[in-house]
Formats: sequence, structure tokens, C-alpha cells
Amino acid sequence: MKKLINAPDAVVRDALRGLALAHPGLAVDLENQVVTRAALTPGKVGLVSGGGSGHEPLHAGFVGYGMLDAACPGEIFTSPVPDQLIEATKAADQGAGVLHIVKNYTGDVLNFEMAAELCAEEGIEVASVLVDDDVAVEDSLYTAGRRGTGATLFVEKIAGALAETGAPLAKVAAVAELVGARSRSFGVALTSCTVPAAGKPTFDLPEDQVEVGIGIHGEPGRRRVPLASARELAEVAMDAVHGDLPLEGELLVLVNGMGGTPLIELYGVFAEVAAYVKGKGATITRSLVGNYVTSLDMQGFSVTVCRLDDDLTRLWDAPVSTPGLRWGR
Amino acid sequence: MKKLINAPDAVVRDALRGLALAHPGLAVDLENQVVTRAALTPGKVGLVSGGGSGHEPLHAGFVGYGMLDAACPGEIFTSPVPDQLIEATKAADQGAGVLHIVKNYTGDVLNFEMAAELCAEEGIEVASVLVDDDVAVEDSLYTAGRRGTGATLFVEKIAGALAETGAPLAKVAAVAELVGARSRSFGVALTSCTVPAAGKPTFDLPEDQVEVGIGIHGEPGRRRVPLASARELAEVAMDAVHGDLPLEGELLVLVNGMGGTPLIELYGVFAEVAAYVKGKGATITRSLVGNYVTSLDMQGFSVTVCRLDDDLTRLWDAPVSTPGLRWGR
Amino acid sequence: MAAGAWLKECARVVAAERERLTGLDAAIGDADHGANLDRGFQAIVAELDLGDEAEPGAQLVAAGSLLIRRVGGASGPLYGSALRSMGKALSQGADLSTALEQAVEAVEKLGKAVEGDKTMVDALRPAANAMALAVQEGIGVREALDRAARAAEEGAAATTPMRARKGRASYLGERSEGHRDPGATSAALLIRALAATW
Amino acid sequence: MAAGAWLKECARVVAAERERLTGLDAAIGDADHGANLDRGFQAIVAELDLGDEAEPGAQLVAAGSLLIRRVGGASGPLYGSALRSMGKALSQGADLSTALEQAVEAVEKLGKAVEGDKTMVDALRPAANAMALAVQEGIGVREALDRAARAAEEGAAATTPMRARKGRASYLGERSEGHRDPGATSAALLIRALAATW
Ligand SMILES: Nc1ncnc2c1ncn2[C@@H]1O[C@H](COP(=O)(O)OP(=O)(O)O)[C@@H](O)[C@H]1O
Ligand SMILES: Nc1ncnc2c1ncn2[C@@H]1O[C@H](COP(=O)(O)OP(=O)(O)O)[C@@H](O)[C@H]1O
Ligand SMILES: [Mg+2]
Ligand SMILES: [Mg+2]
Ligand SMILES: [Mg+2]
Ligand SMILES: [Mg+2]
Repeated sequence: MKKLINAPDAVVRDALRGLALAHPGLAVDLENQVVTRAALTPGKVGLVSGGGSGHEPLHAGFVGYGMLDAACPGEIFTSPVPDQLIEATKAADQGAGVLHIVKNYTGDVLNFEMAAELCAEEGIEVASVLVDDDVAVEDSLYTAGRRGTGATLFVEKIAGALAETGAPLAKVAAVAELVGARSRSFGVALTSCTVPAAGKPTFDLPEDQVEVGIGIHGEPGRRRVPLASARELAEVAMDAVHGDLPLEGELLVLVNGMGGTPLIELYGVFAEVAAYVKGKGATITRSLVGNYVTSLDMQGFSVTVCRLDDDLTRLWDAPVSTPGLRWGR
Repeated sequence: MKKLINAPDAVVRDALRGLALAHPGLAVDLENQVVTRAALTPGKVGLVSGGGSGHEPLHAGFVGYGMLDAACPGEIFTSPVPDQLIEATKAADQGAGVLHIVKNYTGDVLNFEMAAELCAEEGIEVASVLVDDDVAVEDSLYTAGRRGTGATLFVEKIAGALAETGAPLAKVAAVAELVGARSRSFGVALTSCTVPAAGKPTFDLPEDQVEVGIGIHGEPGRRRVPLASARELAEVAMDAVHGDLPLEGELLVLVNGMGGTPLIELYGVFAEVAAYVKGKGATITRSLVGNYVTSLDMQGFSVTVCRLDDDLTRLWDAPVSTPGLRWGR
Repeated sequence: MAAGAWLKECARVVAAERERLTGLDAAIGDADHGANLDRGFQAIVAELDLGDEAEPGAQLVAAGSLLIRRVGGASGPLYGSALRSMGKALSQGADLSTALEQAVEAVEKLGKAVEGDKTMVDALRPAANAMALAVQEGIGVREALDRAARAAEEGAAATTPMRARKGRASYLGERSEGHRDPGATSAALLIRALAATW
Repeated sequence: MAAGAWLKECARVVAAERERLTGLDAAIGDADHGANLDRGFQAIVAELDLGDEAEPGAQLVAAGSLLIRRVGGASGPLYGSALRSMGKALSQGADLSTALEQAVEAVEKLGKAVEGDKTMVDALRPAANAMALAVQEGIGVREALDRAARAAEEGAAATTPMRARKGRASYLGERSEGHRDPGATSAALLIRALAATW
């Protein structure tokens, strides 16, 4: 394992130290691993998210004006514990309640639920939205359901923008639900990631094969296929998305790198995704290309598509100022 | 070689197609590989840069308000040809002359010089600034001199901000020179990059070794040392920088990933760099952490330090709106 | 009854099997199960009073709470709730078999998993059943615990051919078949540790 | 005199040796020299009239201009200028030896490199010198060209132990020693092609 780290069990802490030093707009509680905005906005609905580390800039990199109020990074690929989430929720409560944005994984769900219960007991109004956009996973009563991946960024941005307008918790939760319901993702891995504590790649992938339908935790995908061109791999991903939620109207598209894929390749993939969308008669009106919802050092990409409407577009365009996403101020 | 591409010789073109589709604020001439702002500002000094592709978001990702007016991406790691640069210079000439921002490599220097000569013959006022910040390379009359690396971003941002105020060419060139003169860089590679046309890693690096003093083209570094902690590697880099330009006063620091290194590791490195700077009695007042001046899929980092003054800080803070760097608007 | 000894033995076994558990999780999950449990049980050993004087029920409640506070992931809340339920039952005077039943029910309730879903329940449920049956048959607690541990081990081994329906492994669909579940494996280790120390 | 035949032979040889040139550049440069030259010479073959009727000087000027317009990097302007200077000299009635001298001087002037810097000059300068000497000695042009090609090949081989002082390889300092220079290697190929076709 070759990593720029001090020690496997110091990775998260060290990164948080760096985050704190690089971004004076954030308040970082290193002890409890809670990242909050340095300046809060009384009366605003608070947005809290969190999850295992290893997906940077998600979530801590999305704390700031127009997105989250607080984030809880867990250990690598391990959901945060209730204590962290409780502290973050209390910090983010500015008198109008708090929305928990939860990616649909058993661990995240259990820990957020425990925290929400305890916060409710302490009198904080908490609503939760479950993000489950990954069409690679069968959504059935007999499974853990779909994973939450790239759509989390959309939910955090758009719900964050609405919260900034002073909207009440119910409305913020509703738009978060709406964004999730209108979003779908699919991912492809060229290489496995390496979890620092494990010290070796999570899975072995021959030079001529790719994993299709991967998540963001180094989970193997649904199947392996021969390495193919960017165009063919983009088609595999888009077929899966389109098969689940037909591409129609105005779309927000994220072509996301898994952490180890350079921008030059992601732009190439975006060109193919755009051609695919055009072929279906839909239009990409907003887009994002880059490493946003990552899986440590994995090479690969995911595509997330959200069907926009005028309100969602306006909220997407609204100013945002976080370490990982910034425009308009 | 595992890459998200259609074909080795289509990589640059495909990425430019994606760039054009993702950023309506850019005008992309796919035929000539020239990227310009869609809307120019009559009377403003034009800023043109360019260089081999493979360093994304540099340079095309820095075209936009507050930075470049045009960029010329060459083939992978191959400087652009004079024709491209001439077209870009003409496009960027808004009546107040054009500044060429050139990274110090033989190929870039020769091609920019040819272009500048021809543009001058056609009556366009052209000034050039040579960026040569990499202290890993001996700066001597008997070598090609220092390489231009991370400081290019600083030069483009700060000169771009000054140009936006309507300053004349001489002043814009002078501030560009100043930023270059006050900046130093040093890089470390954990892995080699793979040039698509070459199909295999440029150099072999054993699992337990790193290359120290690398550039941004997969050139091997000055020496190999055993893989060490983030702290030790940051120290190696900072010792080299500090040995050349003592760390003093207020600093702008870029901790830059080489393309394949995830953000979680870069923040860890930033924490070590910050500790080092503090130990020297200097202060990091502005910083940037991320993959900005990359070397395809290489894993590793570089640090670039610039000694700020009040003017430079103000220009750094000024609004910028490009695909790769954005704040304030 | 020595809850402290059990917890210490759990910590020892989990540390020793850490790599293996993480390796199993790498195959059908996210390669952290060993690290997760190790973090939790090391905290228990380091931070709790595991002496013989303390009340076992209270010790288990404290240990469960600490797992919840330190582990995260799916296994933190699940094992944490299990220990808390077990401890509460013991404190209220329940026998070990009943307490184990409570622990397993807590996992089932929280995780909504049943036997055959390829989770820790596939080790825990047979263990609780075997223990209850043995007690019913009038068998002594040591022997009953040994049967429980064996049932857990068999249950864990039986997860290999299963297709996962809960947790991260469920994302793999049929590709989850042929791999032993990490949580069932750790559950068998913890029950075996119980049999060895109680 | 058949500039077209030479250029076609250059294209053939560069395509055949593309991997090797890129490999040499990977060791002490950026792994693109073969790709760069191949792109340039393929363009020459595809886009220029390389027939025997055309004026050789004009053909070489056109070929040099195309290299400058298509290759980029260090070698594009250097080889491009070389062919342009050579063509201009031929158009002005110079003999091949003088034209080759002009070509080499163009490279030296633009690249500011001298023999021993571990660049293409280490192949080109000896070639021009050997040719001039042979002509001075009254030796026929074919034999003179063969001597030039051999001098270039020896010069290229001699770059291996050198420490680079120009171009990308200079960044490596002493680590550039022990590797043959890609540009000197390609230069020797081009001069050999000249000897084979002129
Ligand atoms: N819904 C569930 N019910 C019971 N056990 C579960 C459930 N989901 C997961 N598990 C158990 O948790 C184990 C994984 O634990 P761990 O790797 O620590 O957490 P995570 O999956 O969050 O990374 C699985 O092997 C499985 O036995
Ligand atoms: N200043 C120079 N003068 C003469 N030749 C040079 C000079 N710099 C580089 N070269 C030659 O160019 C070759 C590299 O060409 P190429 O790889 O195509 O360009 P780049 O170095 O820009 O990638 C070197 O091997 C060397 O022979
Ligand atoms: Mg986990
Ligand atoms: Mg090059
Ligand atoms: Mg796990
Ligand atoms: Mg080269």
C-alpha cells in the first residue's frame, strides 16, 4: 500500500486537521470529528450529513453557506457514531429544526436513527431524508435497498439552498426527498480502492476487466466485463440509469470520479454521457465534472442524473460557498 | 494500461469535447484546440497560456473571468504548436496586448517564441512571462533551467485579477513576473503516470520507494527514497522550498495532487505543511488543496509556496469564475 | 458469572482475528469489519472497569454503549444493542439463556434480518436456540454454552453458500454466494469466547 | 535529388521505431518523442506532394513548416527549423553538404545546445562535419552521406554516458547518465534515411 499518510489509523484525524487549517470558515471538532460552519444563521433549518470517510469532498467539504451546517466524518467507510451525530445536530440546530441527510446503508441508517431518537428526546425537531439513488442495486423489500451515492451531493446542494431562504423544515425535507426521488446513479470501477487499515486492495481486478455497478466503499460491483472504451462504459452506466428513470426534459448531470481518475478522463466520459442524453432527446442544462463523491484512491467513474424543474434549477444555481463546491459568492 | 478513454490519440480531443459541453462560458475550437472565453472584454489585456495536456484543470480549466482569456492544450505532455498559440493570441487580443504565460520547458519556450514573433509581426503587442518555480531542478546557465509547475496557477490567477481591473500590459506582466519570482515548488511521486500513447507507466517505482523532485510530465525525479510518512515527505518538500526561498511573512500555499491522489491524503499533507510553516515562524494566510496541476493519473503531491504582500493577497482574493477555480461570483 | 473476563476474551480474539474478519468483509463488503470490532473492544478493555466485583449486567450495558459510541457502521449499533439488552436482562435477574435470547432479539429487531439473510443473525439465532433447548433439557450452563458456540459456528459456516439479503453484501446479489459472512463469523467468535469464559 | 523519397523513408522509419523512441524518452524525458515525430511525419506523407517533380528545396521547407505546425514539444520546432533551413539552402542552390550544415546550425541556434549537451545536436553536428569533410576530400555524395550517417549513429550512441544539460533530461542531473538520448537517436535515423534515399 502506497499512501500519503502518517499511519492507517491517523488518516481521518490528519485530514480533518488539514481541513481545519485550510478552511477558516469551518469549525472542526477534532475530538468528536464534527465539522460545522464557523458562523451559523439563527432561524435557519440546519442540515446535517455524515458517513464514512473516504468519500472526500463529501461530506465535510460541503459544509458552508448554501449547503450543510454540519458534517460527521466516520472512520474510513464506517458510518459515524450516534454521539457525533447528536453533537452535530445540536450544533446545527438554529431554532428551526434539523434535517438529517442519510445515505442508505445499514450502518448509516442505524446510527442516524439512534441519534435522531436521542435528539428528539432532547427537544430538537429532526427530519430525515434517505438518499438511495444507485440503480446498480435492486430495490426490494428483501434487500438493504439501493445505496446512496452521487445524488447526495444534489440533495445537499438543493436542500441547502432552500434552507438558506428561510424555508421551514418540512419544506426543506420535502425538496430533499424530491431531489432524491428524481435522481439515479450508476458507477464503474477500473481499479479497487485500498482501505488504509486493510493495507491491500479490497478486490483484485485483472488489467483487462472492469467492475460494473460498484458502490463507493470498494464493494465489488454486480458483474465484471472486459475493459471497454469510455463510450461503451458510459453507455453501460446510462442504460442502467435510463432503464430505471427515463431521461426526459432538463437534466442535471454529475460525472464523478472515484478519487483516482484524472479530470482529463472524466471530461471524456462527460462527452459520451452528453451524446447519450442527446440521443434520448433530453437536455443537460446543468452539469458537474470532477471527483466529488469518491472511494479513496479508486479509479473509475459514476454518473448521477437528476431531472430538474425550474425550482430545482434555481436552487441549484443559488450561491454556495464550501470547500468542495463554490459559486456565486 | 487502464484508462477511461476511447483511444490513446483521441484523449485530448474527447476531453475538449466534454469541456465544451460542460462549460457554456467557454468557446472551444476543437479543430485548432484553442479554448477561449465565450465573452471577451474590450480594452482588457489578454492572458494566454498553454502547454501539453495531462495537467488538467491547468490550463483550459482556468479560462474565464479573473484568469485566462485563452488556453492552448497540446497533445499529452507536448507543448502546443505555434498555430494554436497564434490563434489564441489573436482571439485574446482585446486591444490592449496579450500576456503569454509560459512554463519553462524547451518545447513550450520554443513554440511560444515562434508564436510571439509572428503575432508581433502582425501588430499584436505580446509580452511573455516564464514560470520556473520548481526547486528540484538546478537553475544554471548550463541547463534548461527550472521547470514551471504549480506557480503557474498563482501567476494566472493573480495576473488575471490585475488584468480584470483594466491595468496595462506592462503592469500585468510585471505582477506575473513578481508572483513567479516569489514562488517555489517541489513535488513527490508515489507512482508513475501512464502516457496513453505509451501504454505503460513512464517509470517503474517499487512499492517501497518514492521519487522525490519530480516534475509534471512523468519525468523521473532527482532521486528515490524509501516510502515515508506524509510528515516526512512534506518535510522533504518543504526543506527544498525553504532552502531556496526562506519561508517568511504571509504565505499562499498550494498542496497539489498529481491527479491520482485523493483529497483525504492531500489534506493530511496540508496539515504537515502547515506545521512546518508554523515552525519557521511564517503564516499561511491563503491556501488551496486539491488536484490542480496534475500529471495524468500519477499519485503524489507537490507544494507551491508564494510570499504574499497586501496587493497580491487582494488580487488572489478577487473574484474568479473558471471551471477549475471559482469564488466571488 | 464474569462479564469482564468474557469482554477481555472478546477483545483478545477480535484482535487476533482482525485481519481475517476484514478479509471476509473485503470479499463481500467494505473491508472494515475487523478494524471496526477491534476499535470497539479495545476501547472496552481500555476504558471500562472489567473487574470481577462489578455487576455483570451493568458491565455489559456499559460495554454495549461503548460499542455504539465507538464502532459506527452496521456492527456497532447491532453488537452494541445486543450487549445492552443482554446486560439489562441480567440486571433484571434473567438467566444467561434468557439474556442471550434478548441479545439476539435486539439484533433481529434493529437489523430486521432473519435467518438465511446471510448476517450475524445466522450465527446468533441458532446459538440462542441451542442454549434455550439445552437449558430446557436440563443441561448445565457450561455444556449449554458449548452447544450454543457450536451452533453459532455451524451457522456462520452455513452462510457461505447463501445469497445476502441484508447489509452491504446484499448489493452483490448472486456474487455474494460462496463467501462467508464476516458478521456471522465474528458472532461465532464472541459466543465461543462466552463459552470459554463464563 | 529526391526530397520526397527521403521524407517518406523518414516517415517509415519513425513509425517503425516509434515505440523505441518513446521508450528512450520515458527513461529520461516524458515518453512522447516517438509519438511526436510519428504524428509529424505521418502528416507530411498525408498532406504534402512528395512527388519527384516538385522542387526539393520547396518540399523540405513545406515539410519543416508542417512539423512546426503539427508536432509541438521541443522536437517540433527543432526538426521543423532544420528542414526549413535545409530547404531554403537547397532552393538557393547550395549543395547538400552546405544545406545539411545550415540545418544543423538552425538547431544549434534555436536550441542553444552544443555537442556534449546530450541532445540531437550530438548526432547532427558530427553528421554535418563528416559530410563536409568527405566533400572536401572529394568523396562522392553517396559515400559522403554514408559517412554522415555513421557519424550520426556514433554520435547518438555516445550520448549514453553523458549528463544532459539541455532539454527535459537535464532535470535528471546525474540520473540522466547511462541512457541514450531519444532526439540524438531519431536524428541518426533521419540522417541514415537521407543516405538511403538521396
Ligand atoms: N440488517 C442487518 N442485520 C443484521 N446484521 C447485519 C445487518 N447488516 C449487516 N449486518 C452484519 O454486519 C456485518 C458487517 O459489519 P461491518 O463491516 O462492521 O459494518 P459495515 O457493513 O457498516 O461496514 C455483516 O457481515 C453482517 O453480518
Ligand atoms: N535545447 C535543445 N537543443 C537541441 N535539442 C534538444 C533541446 N532540448 C531537447 N532537445 C532534443 O529533443 C528531444 C526530445 O524531443 P521530444 O520528446 O519530442 O520533445 P519534449 O522534450 O518537448 O517532450 C531530446 O531527446 C533532445 O534530443
Ligand atoms: Mg463499513
Ligand atoms: Mg513532451
Ligand atoms: Mg464493513
Ligand atoms: Mg518528450
